[in-house]
This record gives sequence, structure tokens and C-alpha cells, in this order.
Amino acid sequence: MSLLRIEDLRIALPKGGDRAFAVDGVSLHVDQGETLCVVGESGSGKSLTASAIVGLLPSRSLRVAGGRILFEGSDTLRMSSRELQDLRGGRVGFVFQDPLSSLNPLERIGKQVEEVLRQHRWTGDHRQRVLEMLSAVQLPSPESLVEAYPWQLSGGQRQRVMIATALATRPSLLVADEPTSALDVTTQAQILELLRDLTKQHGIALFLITHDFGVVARMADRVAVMKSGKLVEYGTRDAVLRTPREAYTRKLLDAVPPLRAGPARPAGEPVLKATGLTKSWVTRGSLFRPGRTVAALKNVSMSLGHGNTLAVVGESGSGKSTLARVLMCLTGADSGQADLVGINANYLGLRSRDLATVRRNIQLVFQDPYASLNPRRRIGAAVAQGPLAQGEKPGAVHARVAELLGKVQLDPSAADRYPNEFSGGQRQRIAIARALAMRPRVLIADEAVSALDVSVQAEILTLLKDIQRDEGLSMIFVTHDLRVAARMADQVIVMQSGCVVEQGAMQDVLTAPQHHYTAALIDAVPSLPSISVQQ
Amino acid sequence: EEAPRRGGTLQSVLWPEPPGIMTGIYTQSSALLPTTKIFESLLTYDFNLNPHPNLAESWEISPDGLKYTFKLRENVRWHDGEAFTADDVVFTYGDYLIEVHPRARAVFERAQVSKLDDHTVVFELKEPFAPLIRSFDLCCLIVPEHLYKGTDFRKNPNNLAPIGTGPFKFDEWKRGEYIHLARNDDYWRDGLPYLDDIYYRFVPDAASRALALETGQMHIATQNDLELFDVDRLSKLPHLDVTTKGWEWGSPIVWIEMNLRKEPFSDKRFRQAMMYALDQNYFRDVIFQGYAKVATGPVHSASPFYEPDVPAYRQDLKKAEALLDEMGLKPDADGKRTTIKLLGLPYGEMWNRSAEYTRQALRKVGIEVILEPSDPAGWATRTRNWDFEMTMYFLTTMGDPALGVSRTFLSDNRKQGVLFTNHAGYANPEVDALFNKAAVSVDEEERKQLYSQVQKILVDDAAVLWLVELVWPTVYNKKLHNVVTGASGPNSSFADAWLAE
Amino acid sequence: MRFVYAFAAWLPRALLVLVAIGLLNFFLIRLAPGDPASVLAGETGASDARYIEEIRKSYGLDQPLWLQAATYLRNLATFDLGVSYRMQRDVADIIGERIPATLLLTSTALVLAIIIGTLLGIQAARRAGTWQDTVISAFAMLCYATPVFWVGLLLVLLLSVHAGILPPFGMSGLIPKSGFAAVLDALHHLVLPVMTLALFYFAVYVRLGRSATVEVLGRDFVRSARAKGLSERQVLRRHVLRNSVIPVVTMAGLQVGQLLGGAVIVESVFAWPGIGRLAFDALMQRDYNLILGIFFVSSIMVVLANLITDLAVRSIDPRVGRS
Amino acid sequence: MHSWRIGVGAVLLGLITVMAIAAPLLAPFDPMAISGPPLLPPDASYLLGTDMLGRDVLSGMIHGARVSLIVGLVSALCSAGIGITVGAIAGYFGGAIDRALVRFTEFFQVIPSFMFVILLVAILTPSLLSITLAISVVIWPPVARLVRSEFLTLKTREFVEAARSLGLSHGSVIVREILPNAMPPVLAVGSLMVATAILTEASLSFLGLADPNMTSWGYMIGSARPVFRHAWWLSVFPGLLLFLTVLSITLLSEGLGDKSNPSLRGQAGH
Ligand SMILES: Nc1ncnc2c1ncn2[C@@H]1O[C@H](COP(=O)(O)OP(=O)(O)OP(=O)(O)O)[C@@H](O)[C@H]1O
Ligand SMILES: Nc1ncnc2c1ncn2[C@@H]1O[C@H](COP(=O)(O)OP(=O)(O)OP(=O)(O)O)[C@@H](O)[C@H]1O
Ligand SMILES: [Mg+2]
Ligand SMILES: [Mg+2]
Repeated sequence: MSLLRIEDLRIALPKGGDRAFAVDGVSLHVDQGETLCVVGESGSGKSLTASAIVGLLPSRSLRVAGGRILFEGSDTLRMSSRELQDLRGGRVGFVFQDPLSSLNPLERIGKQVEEVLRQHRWTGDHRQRVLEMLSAVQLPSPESLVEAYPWQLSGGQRQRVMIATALATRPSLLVADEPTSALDVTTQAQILELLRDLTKQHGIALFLITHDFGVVARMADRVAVMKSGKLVEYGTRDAVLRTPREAYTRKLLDAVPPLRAGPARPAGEPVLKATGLTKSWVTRGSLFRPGRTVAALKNVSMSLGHGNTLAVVGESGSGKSTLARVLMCLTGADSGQADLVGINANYLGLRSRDLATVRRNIQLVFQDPYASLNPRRRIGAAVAQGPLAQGEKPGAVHARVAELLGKVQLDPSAADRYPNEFSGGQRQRIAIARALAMRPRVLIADEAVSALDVSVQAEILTLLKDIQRDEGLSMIFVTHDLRVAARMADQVIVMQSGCVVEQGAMQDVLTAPQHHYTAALIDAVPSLPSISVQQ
Repeated sequence: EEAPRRGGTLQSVLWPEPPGIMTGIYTQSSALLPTTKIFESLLTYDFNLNPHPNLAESWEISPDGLKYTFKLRENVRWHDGEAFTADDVVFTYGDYLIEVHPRARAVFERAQVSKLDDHTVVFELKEPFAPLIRSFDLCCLIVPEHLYKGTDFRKNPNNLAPIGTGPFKFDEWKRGEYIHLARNDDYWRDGLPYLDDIYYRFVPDAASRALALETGQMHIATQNDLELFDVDRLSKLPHLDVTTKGWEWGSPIVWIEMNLRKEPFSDKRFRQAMMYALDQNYFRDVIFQGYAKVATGPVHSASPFYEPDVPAYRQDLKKAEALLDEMGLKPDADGKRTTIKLLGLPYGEMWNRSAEYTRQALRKVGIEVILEPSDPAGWATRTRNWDFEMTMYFLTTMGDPALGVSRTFLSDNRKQGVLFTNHAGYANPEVDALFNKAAVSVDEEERKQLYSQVQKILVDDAAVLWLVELVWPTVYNKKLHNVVTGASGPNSSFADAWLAE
Repeated sequence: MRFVYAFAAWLPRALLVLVAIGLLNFFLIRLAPGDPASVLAGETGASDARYIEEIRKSYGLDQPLWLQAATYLRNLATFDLGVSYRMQRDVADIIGERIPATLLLTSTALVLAIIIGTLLGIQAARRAGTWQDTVISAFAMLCYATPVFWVGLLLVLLLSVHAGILPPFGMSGLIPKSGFAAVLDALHHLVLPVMTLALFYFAVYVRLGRSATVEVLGRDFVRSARAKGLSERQVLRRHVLRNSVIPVVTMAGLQVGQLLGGAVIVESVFAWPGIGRLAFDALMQRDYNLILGIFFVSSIMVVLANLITDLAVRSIDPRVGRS
Repeated sequence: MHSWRIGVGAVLLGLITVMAIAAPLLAPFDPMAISGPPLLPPDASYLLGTDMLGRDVLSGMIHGARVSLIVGLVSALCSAGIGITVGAIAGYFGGAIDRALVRFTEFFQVIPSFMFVILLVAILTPSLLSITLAISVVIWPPVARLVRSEFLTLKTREFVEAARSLGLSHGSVIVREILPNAMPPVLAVGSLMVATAILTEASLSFLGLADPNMTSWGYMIGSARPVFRHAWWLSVFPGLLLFLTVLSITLLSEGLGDKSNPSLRGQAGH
């Protein structure tokens, strides 16, 4: 008998939702001690399925419309709230996506972990068990940690606390809903490792939700692929990853770029050079607390060749965005020099009204396609805004807007619509058109695709490559995803805590990393080829 | 008639809460009510303003009217046990009041006061001043020399707990709530007072005050304490009585004073036109709810010097318009002839209504009135500094015109910065001469003659816009006896007031 | 230790506010038309030039402006709020006598409003979208829109004039009582003014309690708590309540100033002998020194209240005051 | 769920506004003129009775709407002007400017605002101008705080950075990029300011700080206070209208601001 068996589950959405059923006839099962990975694009119903297991649907307006959820043989949909409470945290542990907000900020860590023990009348010394669990998830000095508050911990540490809490009562099933997607790659890898070790070690079944096939490859025994509330493919890991039956699955798999650099283009004449960039952020202290200084850039130098792409990689907080912003003159540098070769030597520190040539020559595409467009400005106006601010003639600008929208494969009628009428991928195209409207020589893309689903990601990357070729653009590509970097870049610089720890041709760095941090980054990438390695 | 009963606590309304109750220093009308129970004067006055002995047993006026000799009572003691002597009287009238009390100063500066022996004092005048014998009123109560001489009167610590000779002693002042006076067991009138104590309660809301009288929680309210239509209603209740007597001494007249230095007020016809435009009966009946009499001129009708035979201004819009036309103030397209400003008296709703009615009445003849909001201090400052076009207020005319009336019209009393002087800037040599002559005359008939002449001139001149004579009601519980026995009404000492069971 | 820090952080800000209020007072008098000395003397000054001289001297009005301001601030620092020329007494003394009554009224009203309001707000949030929520929210909305002075009058009309169950004015009955009877008497008198004053703030806390709770209920840690197997009641008590109380406490601190403003109206409607009515009386008499003094003292009360809220928030929320 | 609030609020407020605009046409009598016997209870010719001087209460109420609405609107506009300027500058530029402006705002939030209004109006003597001015001076802090916090989040939004990198000046970034996006919650709080201002004006008038040359609801209630036990119609009807006006505006603002942070409500007092 399966530990968990979901049969023909339907969850109805309130009227006016995306569709009638958020989850539409899903059947799956999880056996004792095995790991089931559920993948699928955003909104496909993964989270709702998981939360329905123990009756934790996020809103009153959602309703289970049919099906059964058998846990150890009894239907949780028909359980009393008392029985469900015993199940939750007792036999079934939960880990949610966002470690930053999953802990009550007002309570100490120890108390929050202990609460679950108290709730399920754990026999044995509670404190002992808490400490045991905290060390099991490899948290440093558990004794002092129990006295800490959540906000005194890093994101990775908090997620470990959540895992410790979920496993403290020795559940037979652990449900983890994208437990690592808010974390940076290296931490992500550690947490996944930990989850796998702990569940295997104690024979705990794992219901793991992810949208990352790398994670699937690393963790899963079996895989369920969902789309629009329906289960489209269901099978063992190898069957799904190697011989997918459904076109949709194949499309998802194809969209995952390999961790392999393409052929390097010849290095062009340098167009943008920077030397010795240093930037510190100072947070103000109070009367008694000294201010904190974060060195976001320490003596960073780089050079970008004409027609080339330079990738900037590194984990979260390593200073990648700061570098991009300094180069764009959105933030002043403390010291250092940047030259737009042949146009504007040492343009840093110019006053904002003297920045016209810099604005013309360097443009930016941002990470979040939802935040980077002014929701109250029509698309056409948004694209035209830059040239108009630079004093170009409205007539000419108009024509260029139409041309650019065509170039990024949007309908010309898009000009009259507002951003909320477009999907994320379309918005990113608009953002690219807006940047191109300035006819820049250098395009800086700061995590330009990391907010997008893999399939859309692939389309945008292709578009960027095409445009780069057509317009003779040089590009700085900021990303934390080595696979994306590998696909796009000729050169790479690797950053850690504000320092450039390694730089060189993409291919060389990937195959023979010189710095141990680079090596760790490469190792951390969960990638499809690793399937064979794992076996 | 029942026999007086000893004992009982009198609950009296007092509003507003006075700033202090030291006589002479605090002259607000609400301060007087408790002050007059604690302090006493040489004389008291009956309804016809005739003097009666009080702290003075007897007195004598020399035939030339220049020398007043008072024989003082011998068995009087201050609340702290010290004996009351001529020194106290000399100090009060020769020193204390001259310094702290501007109106008393105007009277007693004319006299040289000295002591003949411990219980005899004499006031000597340079020229006769007949009103002097009417001046020992409730503003001029006697203070203890032994506590005040040589001190800074205004900062004397005794001001917070005054020591007097009166039938009641100061006991407690709970700020914001009440003043408590207790019986003076050593009072010089044997067996008096009847009452054990008096609570003066500060009840800021007129409706609450009425309710308190209605329910019997309070025994007495007076002057402005009650809204006048409440008085009417309360007077019909079986347990309450109303009297309008007891204000003869004050004789207040409501009027509008105009700044005669300014156009168009300098024109007599304009002033007369306004007199014709206003309906004094409306003031009497609607605004003052019948608790008023139409005023015909500067002297109060209760005064022995009142002259009824003066030019009368009945409301007559035609006449008013004719006068305005004659002046050349023609109505414009909106019917507006001119715009003037009225500084209302900021003493509450009744006065707001008076100002609002004035605006409406004058608008009917094409005079647009802008009401200027102010506050007591602002009103006083602007009025005394002549910074107004028209200002409405009431003036106590105090029985004798030499005390209360002439001050508004004498040309040498145009004292900028001093309140209740000739703010309007009225100047008429004939009027000056008549008033001055009457003040020093000792012949009652001659004075009457002179004052009646003056009244005719002033009324014809419409020197001010006379509206009504105020009649202040005192509403009291029928259990309370001997409430209003003389010209100072509820401001008498209450030594013989008593409460039935 | 954190509380010492809190105090040390509060002190300079409080002083800054008080100095600013002092300066504001100083310039307000000069905003009034006319000579500041006669403005300060008010009605009394009308008849007496001696006062004006005295005021001129004690305020140094013959000196340059900055020196006057310095003198004024120095006086404030020693709690010398000047003299009420109408009452012939020190302003500080006059206010001191009245503060207890105001504290009784405002703190009772605030505490009641907070407790009842927040609890109802939380209840509404738990039942968001149901009839309970609708009824509570609608009632709060009605209270919110009702003018305080009007409610006061209506309550007097209904409960004292017609029903005759509550005294319409004052803080004590006409016959002074002692001991427990006096306490009961005061409570009896307290009912109407407190009801009136609390009504508006009650509405504020219903709304605030509701929105804060709705917000907290949507946070992820609530879901984690449920996933631990806690019942709804336990989730509410152990995790939601403390979190949703934080904005309530913060708001309470901000509202003390408003509450004192409300006291001006309520105390003058109900003849409550506190500084609110004192302010009203002083206003009617334009006893400026007294009004300015009340304004200053009220500001001190607000600043103190801010310290108290700050400490309260700190004791609820461990994040505040640490990084 | 929330649209009915906007609907009811808008209809009510619309009616009151129409009444204010068409007051001379609608009112049966000149509100200032003595048009009947004093203290007449509501009857057929004086629908809501007459006051102490015999003025028609209904006419007074209809004309009084003008003062309330004008004071409410103008004060709200002024305070929104102050609040938006202060909040926008503080939020956008940050740093020392921000700290100074936050202190400044905090100061106005801390002082007992109603007492301050009283003081200002008393000192400046009551008139439409001084009342409006005084109210505007105290009710802007919630707007400033809101605008500042909106600016703090919005300025880090990528579209703002994008606008800057397209070469727009600070001024046009503030006015054309950020402000329009900050407006919806500001509108909600701003409309609540109208209600606050109306209530404050009424409270002032009630306390006697009114311009005697105009009829306003608070003034009607305040001047009827001595007689309210006998002539209940003098205070009940104007109060009811005042209540309905404030209610309609509050409903409207609730509806508008449903998405914005409700904890910013209830700042300025009565
Ligand atoms: N609280 C809610 N109220 C209404 N609809 C919801 C709610 N939560 C989710 N939905 C809808 O249900 C559908 C499935 O959502 P679900 O959260 O399960 O997706 P998901 O697969 O977990 O996506 P993601 O990868 O973005 O987390 C979506 O269309 C979503 O809009
Ligand atoms: N505006 C700011 N004020 C203060 N500190 C900042 C600011 N922006 C960035 N920092 C700090 O500077 C450091 C580098 O930040 P940066 O945004 O450049 O990192 P990143 O590499 O882009 O990270 P991510 O991958 O998360 O975007 C971090 O420690 C960050 O906290
Ligand atoms: Mg999800
Ligand atoms: Mg970044």
C-alpha cells in the first residue's frame, strides 16, 4: 500500500479565476521512503495539490471539488479538523518555499521548533530533541541558535530550521514546496543534499515540488509533470527525463541549456573598460550601533570587446548588480575609472545632466519584467521615452518604435496597450526594445531571464543573440545561472564578495576553473547530464 | 411667614469659573458672587439706592458736601481673628483700591481718607461729589490692612484664600469644580448667618444649569447663568421663583457704540437711520425673551435721573431710507448702500444672536454689516484702542449718571487704551458742560434738571445706538429665603438668607 | 539593556520635539495681531498698564528676538510656563491640578477603545467576508464618521435627559462623597464622556485590528504554524495576536495627541474638569499663556506616550532596536 | 464587495455636492434672514423648524454644505500638496534630506493637532482662510508618510531605474514616472483628509471658532447647544447631514483605498 495516494483530485477555483479547476483530475502516489518530484510551469497547480494533502488550501475561496487523498489508508478530505491537526506536523511534515517569512519573527528559534514537539506530545526531552535536529540539519552551535530570532539567521539557515522543524516528529512524509528557489545556487545545492540525506537516512517519503529539472535529476525517484492543473506525464525519473512521452515535457527539457560553452567569437576591440572600481554601501548606525559598511565592489576591473558578450556570475550579494549600476551611472563609485572607448573617457562621476552620451551608449535590461515597465505608460510611449528625452524628433521616434516592436516580434498594435496586457516574456521583449531605442553600443542585461519560465527563457536568449548579431551590440550579461552564462557569453568574470575571483574565456573557465569558488559554483549546478553521473 | 431655620448647604451656580475671588483684583461679575459673601463694605443699598449701615454704624455728610464722617462698628473681627479698625478702611480706600481698581480709583482719588480714632474715618473732598455716598458698593469692599499693607497686592498669598469680615469664610477651591465657603461663627451680627455653607459650582453648560435647578440639585442661578427661554420655563415650575430685582445698582444698558471719527458714522443722519432700522422690541422679545426693557437713552429707567421725554426712535424703515438717501448713500444694483463692520461682544450665544439680528435688520435698509469675530481680550483691546467701526456691549450705568453715564460722552474722557471711556470720540461742549456741572452740584433738583437736558441732546444726536436695558433674572428654589433684599441682589452677603427643610 | 538604549534614543528626539514646540509657541504669540505683551495679558491687560510692563520684563520683550526666544526656552526648561494673567496664577500650577482628570478620561477611553476595538477587529478578520465581518465593519464605519461633539450631545439627550440614568456633566455629584462611594460616583460620571471619546477611536482600532490581522493571517509563518498541527485558536493566540498587535500599539502612540484634542471637545461638552476644558475656557478668554502652556504640556504627554509605546513595541517585537 | 461602497459613497456625496452648488435654488429661505417665529418645531412650512432667531434650519443646512465642502476640499488639496511634496522629496532623494523631512513630519504628527488648530485659528481670528489654513497645516503628515513609503518602494522598482537610464531628469522621474503610480493610495488617504477636514471645521465651529458671516453645520450645532434639550431639531439635523457627508466620503475612500495600506487611516483627529 502506498503511503500517500491521490485519486482524481479536483480543486475548484472561484468564478473568474484562470480556469474552472486549479487542479483537475490529478492522481498520484508516493510510496514509503521514496521521492516524488512534481514539476511544471508556474500556476500549473503544484502547490495546491500539495497543500490539499493535509487540508491547508490557502484560501476559503478554494474548494476541493472531488477525488480522494488517502494517507496511510484514510481519506484526509474526510477527516475532522482534530484528526488533520494530528496529521500536520506529526505524520506529515511541511517545508515551504520562502524561508524568509515562514518563521514567526517574534519568537525564538528554539521555541518554534519545540512547538511542534509539544503539539504532538513528543515523549522525551524536548530541548534535547531540538538541539539534535538543529545539528542534524548542520546548523552551527545549536545551543546559541535556539535563543536567536529568525531575522538573525541567513536564508539558508532559516530553511534548515524549517527542515528541522518538519522532521522533528519523525514524520513518514515530508512535503517540500520549492524549498530552495529563494536561495542562491550554492546554498540551494547544500539544502537539497541535506534533504536527500535526511529522508533517505530515516526512510521518509518526500513529495518535492520544483520547476527545475536539475533538481529533478538530482533528487527524484519518480516524476510527475503538471500543466494547467492536469497531470501530463508521470513515471520514473529516467523514463521521464530520457524518454519523455509528451511533447510538453520534451519542450521543458529542451529549454534547459546545457552547461557547455558555445564556440568563442574572436575578441573585438574594447568598447567599455573599467579599472579599479570600488563601491561600499554604508548603512547608517544609530547612537549606539556603528553603521555597517558592505564592500560591494573591491577593485573590480573589466573590459568588454566589440560584439562580444561578457558574463558576470556569482552568488547572491556578490556585487553583480552593483557593478552593472556603477557602469550605468545609476550609482556612483567610490573610486575607479570607466571609459567608453573613443567616446567618453572616464565618464564616472559626471553630473546627471552631462550623462547624455553615456545614456545613449549604454542601456540596461532588468531582471523583473513585471517591475521594469511603468504600469501607467503605454508600451509605445515607454519605448519612445528615451529618444524623446534625448531630444529626437517625435516623427522619427515613432517610426523607430514600430520598427523595434517588429524586431522583438511584437505586433505593432502593442504600442497602444498597457504592460499588464502582456505576459512576462512579452514584457521582457518590450524592455529590450526600449533599451534598443537608444541605439546603444553596449547592452547590460541584469538577470534578464531569471524570472522567466525555462521555455520562455530560451526564447528570450535566442532573441538577444539575434539582436546582438544584427545590431553589432556588445553585451554584459549578469546572471547567477552558469548554464545561461555558458550559452550566451564569450568571456566571463566570476565574483565573490565584491571581488573578481576569476576571469577569462567562458570555455576555459568552465572546463578548468582556477579558483575553488568557481569550482564550487560549477559543482552546485544541478544539471541534466548529472543523471548518468548519479547512477 | 416661616421662621428662619439655621443650617443647610446652599448650592449655587457659578459660571464662568472666576480667575480669583480677591475683592478689588478680580472684578469679573462671576467673582463677585463669592467675594461679596467674604468681604463687606461700609454701606449697603436698598432697591431705591438709599444707603444703609453695614460696617459703618452711622455717617454724617457736611452741608457743603465736602466731608463724610463714618462711625465704624466695634465688634467686628477678620476671619483670622484680628480686629477690624479704621486702619483697614483708610488702607482700603486710600491705598489698596486706588492701586488695583481703576473704577474705584476714579471715585476715591477725589477724596482724602483719614482716621479720626480707631473706629471713625473721614473722607474729605476738594469739590463736592454727590455720588460718593452711592460708591461704597460691592466693588469697593474692605480688605485687611494687617495682611496687605506693604505687600505686592496682586501677588499676596492671601489672594488664594481671602480673609474678610463677611458671614462666610473661604474654605476650599476645587479647580474646575467648586468653591466652598463655610459659615463664619464669629460673625458680628449675632446668630447669623443661617446657612452652614455655600457651594459655588462651575457648570459650564447652560442647559445643565437649568436641569440642576429643575431637579432641585441647585438652589440659585442668576444673571447670564440661564438661557432666557429656560428662565421662562423654570419660572412656571412650582418649586422655583424668579425675580428681576437686585440689579438696580448696576443698571446695565445694551448698546452699539460707533466710531464717530470714521465715515459715515460721523454723520448724525446715518446714526439716526440705523436707530430707525433696528427694532428694539425684537431685541426685547426674541433675543432677550422679555427679560429686557427698551432703552430710550443713556440713563437707565431705574435711575432717579431718568428722563422719559426724549426723541423716540420707533422702527421705521422708510424714515431710515429717506435719511440715507438724503445723505447720498444710494442703493446699488443689489440694494446695497454701504458696508460697515460690527465687532460683536464675545460673551456667548445671546450676544452672537444680537449681532446677527443687527446685521439682518440693517441689511433691510441697504446697510451691509460684516460681523467681526473676536474674543474677550480681542474685543477689549480693539474697543479701548478705538480699533472698530461699531462695537456692541453693555455698560453698567450705576444709578448715578456721574458714576456710570458721563464717562462715555465727556470729551476729556477720550482716553485711548482705557476701557469703558469715551471710545467713540464723542465731543460736544454743551454736553461736557452739563455733565461737569451736574457732577459737582449738591442740589438734587438742579442735577435732575441738568441730566434731563443732557439726555435730550444725546438721544437726538444718536450718540450711541441704544438697544435695551438688561433685566437679569435670578431663579431660585422657594426653599431659599431672603435672596434678593437690596440693590446688589444675589451679590449681597447672604447673612440672613436661609434654607427651609 | 535594549530599554536603556530605547530611552537614550528617545531622549534627544523628545528634547528636539519639545524645543521645536517651545519655538512654535514663541512664534505663535507673535503671529497674533498686536503687541505680544498685551496679547499675553489678555482681557486683564485692557485695564492695567502695570501688567503689560511686568510681562514685558518677564519675557524680555525689549530684547532682540533671538534672546527672547532663548529666555523663553530657558523658562520652559525649568517648567516655568509663565503666569496666567487672567487667573493671576502660575500656568504650571493650574495645569497640574487638571491633569489627573484628563488622564483618567483619556486613558480609560483609549484602553477601552483599544481592547474592544482590536478584539472585534480580529474577530472580523477571522470571519472575513462573513456577516459577522460585515456587521462589525459597518458598525465601525458608522462610529468613524460620527462627529464626536454631536454624539456627545445625542448621548446626553438620550441617556441623561430622557432616560435619566447617567449624569450629564461634571466629575462628581453635587453632594461630595468619600471613600468607595466617591469612586463609584466618579465612575458613574465617567461613563458618558468615555463612551463619547472612545467611539471614534474604537472605530479606528476595529479597522486597524482587522486589517493587521488579515495581513498577518496571510503571512507564511501562519501557514507553517498550521502545518505544525496547531488548531486555529492556537495559531491565533500564539502567532497571530502578537504580530497584529504591533501596529495597534504603534497607532496608539501616534494617537495620544489626537486623543487630547478630542478631550478638548468631550471635556467641554461634559464639563469634565481636565486640561481639555481648561483649554476651552482659556480659549474663550484668550488666555494665551495658559493655552500655550496646555499645548506644551500636552506635547510632553504625547512625547512620554511615545516612549511608552516604543518600550511596549520593543517588548513585543524583538526586532526593534536590534539589527 | 467593495464597489458598492464606492457606489453608495459617490451617490450620497454627489447629492450633497449638488445641494451645496444649487443651494440658492434649493433652499426655501435665505439662511441668514429671519424668516419666521423663533424655535418653531419642524412643520409643513419650516420642514426642519426654525432656530433661536427664527431662521429656517433647512435653508441653513443647505447653505452650510458649501462651507463644509469648500473647507474640506481646499484643506485636503493643500494638505495633499504639502504631503506629496514633502513625501516625494524625502522618499526620492533619501539620505539627509529624508531624515530631516521625516523628523519634520514626525513633529507635526506628534503635536496634539486639534489643539494646534485651535491655537492657530484663535490667534489668526476665525475666517474661512484661517480655518482652512490651520487645518491644512496639521492634516498632511499621513499623506507625506504614505507618499514617502510609496516612493521608497517605487524608486527601487526597475522601471524607475529604467527611466533614469533613459536620461530623464529627477523632476520628470518624480512627476511623470513615480507619482502616477503612487497616486491610488494617496487618493484614498487624500479623500479621507476631506472627511477629516470637514470634521475638524465642524468641531472648531462647535467650539465657537467660526466665521460668523457664514452658516456652517458645526456653527449651527454649537450655537444651538444651549437649547438642544428643547429644540432638538437644531442640533440633530445638521449633525445628521454632517455625519452622512463624512460617511459618504469615508465609504468612497474605503472603496478607493482597498488595495492601499489601511493602517494609515485615522490620523488627524476631531
Ligand atoms: N489563494 C488562491 N486563491 C485563488 N486562486 C489561487 C490561489 N492560490 C492559487 N490559485 C490559483 O490556482 C492555480 C494553481 O496555483 P498553484 O499555486 O498551485 O500553482 P503552482 O504550480 O504552485 O505555481 P508556482 O510554480 O508559481 O508556485 C493558479 O491558477 C493560481 O492562480
Ligand atoms: N542600495 C543599497 N544599499 C545598501 N546596500 C546595498 C544596496 N544595494 C546593494 N547593497 C549591498 O551590496 C552587496 C552587493 O549587492 P548586489 O545587489 O550588487 O549583489 P548581486 O550580486 O546583484 O546579488 P543578487 O544575485 O542577489 O542580485 C550586497 O551585500 C547588498 O546587500
Ligand atoms: Mg507554488
Ligand atoms: Mg542583483
